Amino acid sequence: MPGIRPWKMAAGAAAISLLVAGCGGGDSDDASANSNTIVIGISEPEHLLPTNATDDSGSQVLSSLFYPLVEFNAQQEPVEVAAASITPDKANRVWTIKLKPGFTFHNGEPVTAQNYIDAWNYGAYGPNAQTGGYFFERIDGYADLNPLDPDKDGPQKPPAPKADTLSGLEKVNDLTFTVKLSAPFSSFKSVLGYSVFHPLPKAAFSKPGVIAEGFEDQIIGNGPFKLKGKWEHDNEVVVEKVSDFKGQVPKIDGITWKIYQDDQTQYADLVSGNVDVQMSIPIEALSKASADLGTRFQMSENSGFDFIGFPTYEKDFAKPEVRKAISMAINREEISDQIFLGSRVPAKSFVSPVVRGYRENICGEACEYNPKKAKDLYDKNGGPSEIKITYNVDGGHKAWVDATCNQIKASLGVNCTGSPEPKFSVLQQKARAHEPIGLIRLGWIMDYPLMENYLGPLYSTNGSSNHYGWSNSTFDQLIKQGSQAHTPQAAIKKWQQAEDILVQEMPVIPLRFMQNVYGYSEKVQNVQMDLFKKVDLYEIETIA
Amino acid sequence: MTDIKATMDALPGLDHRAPLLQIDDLHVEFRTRDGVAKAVNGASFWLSPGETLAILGESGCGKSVTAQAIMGILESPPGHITAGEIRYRGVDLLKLPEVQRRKVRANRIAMIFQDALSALNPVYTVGFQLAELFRVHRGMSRSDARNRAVDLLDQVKIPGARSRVNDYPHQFSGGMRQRVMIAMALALDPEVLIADEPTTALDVTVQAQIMGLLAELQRQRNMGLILITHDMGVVADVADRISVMYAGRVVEEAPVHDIYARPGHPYTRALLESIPRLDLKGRQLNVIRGLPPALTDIPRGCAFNPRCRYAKDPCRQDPAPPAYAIAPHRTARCHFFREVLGE
Amino acid sequence: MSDANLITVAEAPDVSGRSRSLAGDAWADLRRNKIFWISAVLVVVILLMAFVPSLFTSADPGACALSNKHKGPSGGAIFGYDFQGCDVFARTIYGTRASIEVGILSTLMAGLLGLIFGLSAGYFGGTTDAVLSRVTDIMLGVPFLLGAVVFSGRLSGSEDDGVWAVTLTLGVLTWTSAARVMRSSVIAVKSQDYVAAGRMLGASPGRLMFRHILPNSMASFIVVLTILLGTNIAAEATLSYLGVGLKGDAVSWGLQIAEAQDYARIAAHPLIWPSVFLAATVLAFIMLGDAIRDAFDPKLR
Amino acid sequence: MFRYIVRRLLQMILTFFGATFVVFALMFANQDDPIQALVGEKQASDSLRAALTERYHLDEGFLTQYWYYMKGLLTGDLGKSLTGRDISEMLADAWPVTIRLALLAVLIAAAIAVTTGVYAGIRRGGLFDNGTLLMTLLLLAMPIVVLAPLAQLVFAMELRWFPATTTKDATPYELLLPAIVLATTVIATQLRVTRTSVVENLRADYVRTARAKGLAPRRVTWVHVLRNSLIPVITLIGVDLGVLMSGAIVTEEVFNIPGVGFNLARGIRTEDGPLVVGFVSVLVIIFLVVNLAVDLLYAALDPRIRYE
Repeated sequence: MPGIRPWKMAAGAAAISLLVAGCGGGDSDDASANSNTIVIGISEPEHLLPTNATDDSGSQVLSSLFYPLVEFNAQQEPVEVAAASITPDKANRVWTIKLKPGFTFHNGEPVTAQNYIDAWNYGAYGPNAQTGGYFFERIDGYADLNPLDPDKDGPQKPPAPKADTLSGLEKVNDLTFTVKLSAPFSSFKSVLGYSVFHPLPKAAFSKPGVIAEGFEDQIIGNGPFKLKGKWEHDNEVVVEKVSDFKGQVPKIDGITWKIYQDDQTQYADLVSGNVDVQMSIPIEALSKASADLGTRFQMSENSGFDFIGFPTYEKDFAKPEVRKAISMAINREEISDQIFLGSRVPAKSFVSPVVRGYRENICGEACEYNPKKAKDLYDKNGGPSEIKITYNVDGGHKAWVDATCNQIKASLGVNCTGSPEPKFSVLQQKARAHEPIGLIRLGWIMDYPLMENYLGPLYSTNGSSNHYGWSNSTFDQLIKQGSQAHTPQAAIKKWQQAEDILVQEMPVIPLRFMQNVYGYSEKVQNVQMDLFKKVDLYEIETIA
Repeated sequence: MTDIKATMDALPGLDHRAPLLQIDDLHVEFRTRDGVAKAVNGASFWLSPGETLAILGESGCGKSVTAQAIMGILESPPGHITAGEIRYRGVDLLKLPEVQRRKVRANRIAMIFQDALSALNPVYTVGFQLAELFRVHRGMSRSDARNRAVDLLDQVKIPGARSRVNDYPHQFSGGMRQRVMIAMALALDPEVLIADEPTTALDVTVQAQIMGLLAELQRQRNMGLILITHDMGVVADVADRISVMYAGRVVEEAPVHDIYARPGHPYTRALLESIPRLDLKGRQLNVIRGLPPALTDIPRGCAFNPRCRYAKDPCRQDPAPPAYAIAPHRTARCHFFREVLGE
Repeated sequence: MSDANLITVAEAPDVSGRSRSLAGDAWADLRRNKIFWISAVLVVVILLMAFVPSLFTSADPGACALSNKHKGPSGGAIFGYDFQGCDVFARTIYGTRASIEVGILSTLMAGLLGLIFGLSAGYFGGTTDAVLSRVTDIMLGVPFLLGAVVFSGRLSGSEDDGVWAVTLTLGVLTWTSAARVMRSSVIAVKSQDYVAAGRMLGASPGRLMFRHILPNSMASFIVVLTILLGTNIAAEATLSYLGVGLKGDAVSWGLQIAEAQDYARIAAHPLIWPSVFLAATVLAFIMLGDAIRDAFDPKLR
Repeated sequence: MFRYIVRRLLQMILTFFGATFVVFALMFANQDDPIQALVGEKQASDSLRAALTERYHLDEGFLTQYWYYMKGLLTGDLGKSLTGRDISEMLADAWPVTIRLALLAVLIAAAIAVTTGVYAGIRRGGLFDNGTLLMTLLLLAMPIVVLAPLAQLVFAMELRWFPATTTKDATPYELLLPAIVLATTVIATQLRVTRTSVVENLRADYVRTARAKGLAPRRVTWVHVLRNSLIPVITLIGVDLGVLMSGAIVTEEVFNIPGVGFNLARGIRTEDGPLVVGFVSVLVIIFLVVNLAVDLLYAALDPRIRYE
């Protein structure tokens, strides 16, 4: 072989591979360039099967593909949409749901009561491991589908479920079914607004109780838009208008849900006009957002709530006075202004302003910034000399935790450090194991617009997100009484009494209420976002 | 080939009647962080066609530097030619632009290096390295150049040249490698061949073969050969004339037989006396006292004076001794050459 | 050649006539090298900043007030304030220590591991080489992120600032490149004549390895290590970005840079200053490494 | 040669199992609560926990889990990720764009590093040499978490030379900016090694010979010196190719490229063992094949090396 050849061969091979690489990429279709369709940025949905899609992105995409039973009006009261009527019996225990006639799935199947029953049974059945399964827990028979693990995380496996369908669901006729709850609940209609309660067509099931292979990637709904092609994972989900939709008809012809991995990246595309709506603009971009977007940069309220939980099981934080003192050491307004640039609102209550029954500034003095009083109270009650706030780094909490710590340091003269954990699950696990991780950064977004959806999961003894171990039997009692009250008004009374206990006890420090911070391109108008962080797909329109 | 030689004659000032190669008062110094090392301090000699001139001296006396200066491959920096002339057929090579200088190399003046293994590029076949000359200088096609390479290997008597042309340097034995070097040097029919210690790295029998080959090829082509060596045995056999260098100067220049019979410089004398001889077997060998001087610090006057048994006051004073013409075609730079010759 | 006088004139090896030791030579060389002095002074200043930060600033790096957010330079804070309203100059000075500790220690660790693996693999060859090279391959196959998350997560105690965890993590994850370079240099050097000569003279394997092979294999190795020093100081920032870096109220250039990067469009100064210090440090160490290598490498003289 | 390749392939199999074992062990060690990671910040219900634990053998010991995985792997079944997607399908989605990105980055890096490295080596100690040293150091000192967003900010958002983001169907032009960013992470080392190697080779005797042959300096450098100097650089480039494929995590995230790095990062974040091990397995195979290719190329570049 002549001396020079191998090297030339190598160079040639490299050049060829580059050429091949060059041929690999095609241009993305430019169909949306001047048509009546828009691009909305989302994250990769975890799932698109309604009972498994509990993340923001998944339920946002579902809102285009499905038509819900109820939606909420400006007063956060549920209003029938796909349902003709939803009526309880006297005891608020058996609810009768009548569907509007004439609706079909995208594959032409008519929407019937059975479609709801099948979908809900599938979602509630424990072995199907649907992340939204817990929404069905109020329905009679849920316990039989989800036997409890007798020894929690121990070696014993939970017994097999006794049933595979919810005994509380009963079909009356093709357009009517009843839901029997295991306990009376006057506000059940509000719960039905969540995306897990969407129906599934017969085509979804390969046999009863089994979802067909590949259905999720080509999901079929009953909504104003249908899937165009397949769900292209990590890339996009394209939907187009259903031609003869019976319900409210959107003004746009289609949506490309473009999947982003990072908010800052998405913002770069929003500014460059590659995406029409960004639903959450990252705080790092906020100070330039007005300049970049002008009036196309908007905020509106949503249900998010930031707070810090105390490890009330630790002696250092056992006294409510110490907890109040720390709360008073924090200047909420300054953090809202400087860190969040006004995109979050100081919180001085324990439930979000978006739910009925919210009372402004219920927390009173304990949530007012008063460093002098805070220090007196703190010193008098022997607060610890070291405070640690643990947070998960994957959620972008470092900036405000550090700022909060700096304020506590300055106000109380104690040392305060922010302690990062890589993931929320680690933080949660350490909290549950009562490891000494100090104060815990927490947050909550409601599933349905009721006070109870904050008070129950966050503060009651067995609350699913009570990670900090506070327990008060009077409080638990009041929550239960509220849920079983005959009217929503009566329920709110009880729940407000419960909130009063929180004010005295301060098991957590309310910090901020979140807002939708969104922006849109020059191509669209009438962009509105609701409490569930979703874009209103019926109002949005393109500018011709 | 002749037509190419003809275009080469376009060298400005080329005069076929002028001496083949003439070096005049060449000065080379190395400017390093440790100071200026004066490697060559006024070397002068000439070379005629068909003649073999041996340049003799210890390591560091400036032989190789002189050779590299003639070739124009002195590493610069740190090497600088500060004065002197190198005339090839009347053309001062030092004044030529680099592009023309490059055409002189290998075409008119070629060089053989001491260690053929490191002097050949390890990652190319010898065929490639030979053919490269024809391709670059003659613009030959790949296959023509290769055929010429095979011819050359044949000429230097490498067995199985046609297959060995595709071998890499490390696949040859030491002697064969040196033959490849010779082939490379002769490829473009140069008129001057500089061989820098061509046989030092080889064992004795191979040395003789290589020297024989060189002599044979020189005769065939009527080349001028400059043989750089510190081996007086080699010199005696093949050289016509000898230039002895010490500390960057030619201290004695003479036809080979004269020098062996009657050295005219104490250094030459000392070199000869340090050779063990059969007829003097049993006597103590005369070794030269001391070490050659540091080139950064050459003694005043005659550079050899600290080691010289003839040295007297004038030897320690500047200027250095001039080249005394002690016989026709014979010079020595020693104030006391008569005493030296007389002994 | 009738009289066969083939014995040659005695060769004198040392042209210059000096006869100092290698270290002496190197020092003589370094003393005259401007680059050496510049980088050495820089390194000394950096080390002073790392271990006696109070020499440079009297400000408290932990005293931050949001009201100063992104303010420009003023009286005490000559570099201005960062996003949290902290004094950028004070934080940059105090950040030196963690950055330098992480950088130097992790590079030393990677260097040591690389040296042991590379030298043994290259020197012994055969099965040893195969086994060690396979181990290196396996290590290279582990994604940096996974290794970082796992090692840092497991190594860090909950109380300390995480310097040791970060150091060990970076050391364990970065030695492979040093090992590979060392191995190939050793293989190249091993076949050189002087090693064969040493072996024939009966030098022990240890002597061969450390007196003959190692010094002659160091050039590329040192280059890789000096670069590693720079990347490791910077990698600390990446680990912090992933949430497995330094913890608590630790101050480091990496943390500063990672944090300021988000606001580069609004205020560049909190990003620029620690970056300048980081670049200057890396530059100083690389120049110092180059100068020392050049001084000790006889081939370059 | 043939025997050498066979032996290397056998060693590759061992390495492959070693690497998957190590990664599996690391994932196992890192597993806190994958189910919670899947659910997010709300509490996972008991029945969900039980069902997922059963489905993914999460309550089994490490060796049992590894055995299940290997069994699947050997029958060509890479399994499903914890989110229920087929891992083989995810691999098919993610690999092409990452391979194109990494190749482009390596080519950019090698082209720049070799040309600049050679010139810096020739003009050792000169302005060009020191200038490139300074430039590479500045790049070196910039963590990729800073460099990638800054590049996007400056070149995409402000100057608009490149698109700010791309997709998995990106054209080479769209991949150019991320590839350049990625290349900067390896350019410094490649350049320095090239430079050192060139400096050493320029002193070699064969360079003197080449000059004595009357060759132009350009030919001496690019034909004689370069090929000798490339030998250590090629090894480095081979390693870098592997590093770039797994190391593109930040770059892929910033430029929205749903490739291997992104999937790996997500898998690690969500403690998705099967996903991570699946991706790493392929990564290791590619890495080993590239290494073998590099070693063979090594022999082609340096005839003194013979494999048997």
